Amino acid sequence: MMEKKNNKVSVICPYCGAGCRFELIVENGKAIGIDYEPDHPVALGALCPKGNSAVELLNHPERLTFPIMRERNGKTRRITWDEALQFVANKLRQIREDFGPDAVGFLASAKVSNEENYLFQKLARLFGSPHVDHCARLCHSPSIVALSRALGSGAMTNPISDLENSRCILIIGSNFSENHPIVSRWVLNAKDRGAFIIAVDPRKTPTTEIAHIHLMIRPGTDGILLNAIMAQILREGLANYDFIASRTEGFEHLKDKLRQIDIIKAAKQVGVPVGDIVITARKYATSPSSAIVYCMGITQHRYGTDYAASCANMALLCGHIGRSGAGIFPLRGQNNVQGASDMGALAEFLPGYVRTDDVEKRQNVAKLWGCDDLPSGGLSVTEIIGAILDGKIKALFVMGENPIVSDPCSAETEKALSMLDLLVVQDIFMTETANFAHVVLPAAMWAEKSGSYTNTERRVQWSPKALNPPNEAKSDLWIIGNLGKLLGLWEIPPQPEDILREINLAIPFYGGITPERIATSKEGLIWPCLDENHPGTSILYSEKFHRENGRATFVTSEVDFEASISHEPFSLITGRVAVHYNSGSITRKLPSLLRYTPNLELTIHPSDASELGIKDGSTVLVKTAKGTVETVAKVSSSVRQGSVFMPFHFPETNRLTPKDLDPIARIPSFKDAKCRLLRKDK
Amino acid sequence: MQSMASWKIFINPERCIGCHACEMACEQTHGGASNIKVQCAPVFCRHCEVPPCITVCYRNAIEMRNGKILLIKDLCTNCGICIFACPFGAIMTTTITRRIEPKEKAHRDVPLLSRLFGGKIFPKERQIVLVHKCDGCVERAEAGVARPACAATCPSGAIECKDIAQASSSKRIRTYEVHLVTHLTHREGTSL
Amino acid sequence: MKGILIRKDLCIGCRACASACEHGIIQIEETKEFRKIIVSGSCPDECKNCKDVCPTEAIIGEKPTSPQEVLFRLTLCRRCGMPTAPEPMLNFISRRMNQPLFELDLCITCRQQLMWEAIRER
Amino acid sequence: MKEIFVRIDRCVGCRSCELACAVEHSRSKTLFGAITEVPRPKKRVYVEYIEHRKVPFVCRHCEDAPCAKACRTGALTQDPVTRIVTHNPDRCIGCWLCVMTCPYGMINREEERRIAVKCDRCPEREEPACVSACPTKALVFAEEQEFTKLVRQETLSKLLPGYAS
Repeated sequence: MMEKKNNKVSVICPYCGAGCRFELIVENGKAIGIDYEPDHPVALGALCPKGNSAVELLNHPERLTFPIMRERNGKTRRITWDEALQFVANKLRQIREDFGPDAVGFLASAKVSNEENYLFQKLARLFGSPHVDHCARLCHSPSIVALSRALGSGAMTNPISDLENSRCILIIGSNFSENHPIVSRWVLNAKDRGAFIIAVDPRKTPTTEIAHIHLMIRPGTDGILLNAIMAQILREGLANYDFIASRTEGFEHLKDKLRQIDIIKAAKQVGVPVGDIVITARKYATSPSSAIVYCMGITQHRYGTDYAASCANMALLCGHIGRSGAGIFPLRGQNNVQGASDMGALAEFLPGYVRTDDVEKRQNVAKLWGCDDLPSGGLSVTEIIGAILDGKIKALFVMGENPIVSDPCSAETEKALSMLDLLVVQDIFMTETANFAHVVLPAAMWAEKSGSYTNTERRVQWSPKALNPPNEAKSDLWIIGNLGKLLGLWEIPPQPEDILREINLAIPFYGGITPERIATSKEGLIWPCLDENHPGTSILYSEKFHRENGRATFVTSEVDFEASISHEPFSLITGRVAVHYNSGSITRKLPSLLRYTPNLELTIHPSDASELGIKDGSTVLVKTAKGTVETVAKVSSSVRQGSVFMPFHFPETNRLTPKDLDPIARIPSFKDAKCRLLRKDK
Repeated sequence: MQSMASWKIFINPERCIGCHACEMACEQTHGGASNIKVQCAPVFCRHCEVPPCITVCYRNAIEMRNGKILLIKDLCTNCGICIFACPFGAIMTTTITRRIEPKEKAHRDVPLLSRLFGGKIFPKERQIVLVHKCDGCVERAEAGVARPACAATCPSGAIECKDIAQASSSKRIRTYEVHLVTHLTHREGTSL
Repeated sequence: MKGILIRKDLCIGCRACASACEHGIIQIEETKEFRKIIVSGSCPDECKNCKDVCPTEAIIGEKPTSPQEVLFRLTLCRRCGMPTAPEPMLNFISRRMNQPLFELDLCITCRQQLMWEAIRER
Repeated sequence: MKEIFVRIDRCVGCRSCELACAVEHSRSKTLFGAITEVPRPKKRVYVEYIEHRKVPFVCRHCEDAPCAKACRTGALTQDPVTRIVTHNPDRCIGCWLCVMTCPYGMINREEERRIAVKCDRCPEREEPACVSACPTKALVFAEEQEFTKLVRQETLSKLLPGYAS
């Protein structure tokens, strides 16, 4: 593996949001191995199992290599690029004439580069359709809404490596040992230095094993727990009153609400001993610098936005923000979900988090793009599926997404996709969604095109092109650029560097992240980076918050969280596994990863299992309002009594999940699913 | 630079998160067969300084070269005796199938079928159980990369390269900093 | 055409000869409790790969009467009951190690689990 | 059972305990004999200089010693009654599992024989060598109750003058 004549190209890992970097060893146009970069700030060169499978992914035999057209009768035939793009352009123009521009939906992707997402949402909005969204809706849209309202921006406040300096780390709703493995290094370093680690998770996971105390809460009671902890902090007078006085507002409202909370009752509802809540409150409040690390366990709920807001409230209450080791760490799932949200590939946001209903700022962006106004009132991913079913949306352009597996209630999604007049899917594999597509466009992978990616700690890194895509596959930028040309939106398809310069103009906090600065540097720049010689800011809010008056605000939710507890037979928790990635459309195709978790398993508590007569390995029928799935049972005490766990990397899981949305962030409440179990005797 | 012998591949077992990244990295660096098996922490050759596997190997196919225990492929007969001499089960096996070039004289009598096929069939391939073990990434070390692939890729820092004495003293210092400091301040009444 | 004969008293049931025999004449079949070394057919005169590799020189160059089988009962692991290795092989190991340092009748997976189990009862 | 207790604030960092320990574990058991011996005798007690403080570390002979449990070849065995962990050099294969699992870093390496060395609490001596060598009585070899009584008396002697005046 160590021959001298091949060349090593330093690329970003295409999987999770950590943004690790490694060297891809390329020999005459083919990836043959990887090497590690011990001086990269994110993870000192470490890679998780998924990162190590990069070569196998690049050389995968089943990759899409030429455009495919599906006829009316379902037969598919190979077509050329001109034919494909021409057909899509004509069909889109024709649908726009017949039903108007907002009859077309656009799904961007959190796995493509910033430039491609920027151009994609620009194409959609110049075409006239307000419906641009991507899967950040399904993961951290509550964080974007809640944190930007409370603090001014929805991103992580400190870099991941800064967790090493925390003296107390509260991990709530995150299983980073499996989903962001490199985070565990920094948390373990903190633990070695004497930090106190608290884990809140309805399941026992490798992450909760790191913690000193594990609050095994009843699923869906995160909000009650957070309020109880804050109430205890207030009752013991451990809040940081001068921080509250000098840098926040709206504290009175929260104080009155927290006064009424009876911590004993709350502990009973949450299902953890009161002592643990008191210890958590004291340790978090009294430690010199505390961090809150959270992920899907907080956001994918009916009240996800309120739970995320409670995390912000808790940090503000004790002043644990804006310092080394103190901050809020929402861990993003995909390698460029932070970048895609920054680029405005969201229904209610234009690039730089300009709200689409803010007419005055919207017109500035329109002026930049050379038109007078831009559409607003776009629908989110799940609402688009609903609109298709009502016949309002006729065409859908999907880039690098697999809604059938990642969206809730797949039966509805399948029905909707089959009703469309035009479904275009641009992906690297023939995914479940691509099977329904009229036109399938082969895309290049991350290492076969150059572009910038923003990881979860707001670090924008450039990933150069290491090798050419397999025969006819093209980079997403080439596809969108040429489609836009055919639609008459711009003359020449732009290069990544030109788009990045346009991004520097359009988004103030990307102002200084120019191609010249990041193309050669391995660490990249952490936004906000306002101009050419701005070094980037690794820790946010050290002086003031990104709000008009520079003060953060407490967001008190009027919602009665008790209502969210329901005592139906089983609560179904969906989540991730170390070796698989999101919809699994990539990792399920890689034998070196599939062998560790080959098939879907339902984890059930031993006493529930014996009650239903289920043994290890027996087949089980899982029933919810949305569907029924048959799977294999695994008996383990890693779940609470009365709850079961299923990883969502397999197509069956999201057949079961409910569709009711969080009212504000419109995120489906994956984690509030309820189900019934039946033993299926052979 | 301390001698290579004292530079050990050091495992902090309580840091292992069971993610199998080391197995995958080892597999890629050694052409498809991983020398690591993750149980509740990674298991691979400890490169012992008084190795039982060397004493057991009747063909001296296992050799200690500057701190690393290496299995010499062309001397090794894949007999599998050393596998049961290793107290940790760190010597591993992979079953491969290898083609047989038909030689005119060599044949296999198969009693059952002897009447039907005149008693001779010529098998096309055969199963071999290959014996392999961790070589401390000697190839990487010679190419100037100090750390073995598993230590380089381990996301949680469970596998590291440390000198024994340095590892022990860092543990002592950490014990002091984490546990003894608070004890001391109470006894003396001084706050550090 | 001469064949080979495995002396049952000397053979310890390792896999050296099966791996060395390029013509596939020596095959090994393994079940949960038995390992069977099957010698069938005759091999070219000049080939003596198996004789070179055999740790106990148990292979001699005489014409066997009929296809030969050597059967070994596999000792079962003390901790989990899975098969480990033939009895003579374990004796060969303890002989060469003058006094056994540890229990030989543990299978590989158990040894690996016991390596770290002292610290982490996961 | 008698244990070695450490009064950290009394340690002046003179390292005579380390010297005494090495001499005790040499063949000649005399300082001048020990210097010329091969294998060079190794200390089992360690004084660390951290910030401005000197801290002596002695093996605690833990109740369920992780090192004894981790040792796969029976080199480190714990006496069920006295709880003392002793090391048998012939069985040690130098795999260093004990070094990795000991939370306090009390096991060291002897280069010549490439085996582990650790404190065995001087079985032949009535009082361990390091305790008798310590000039400031930072190391105390006593029963638990005796030591806690000693601590009470010491604290009382500090409090009394203030109280009496």
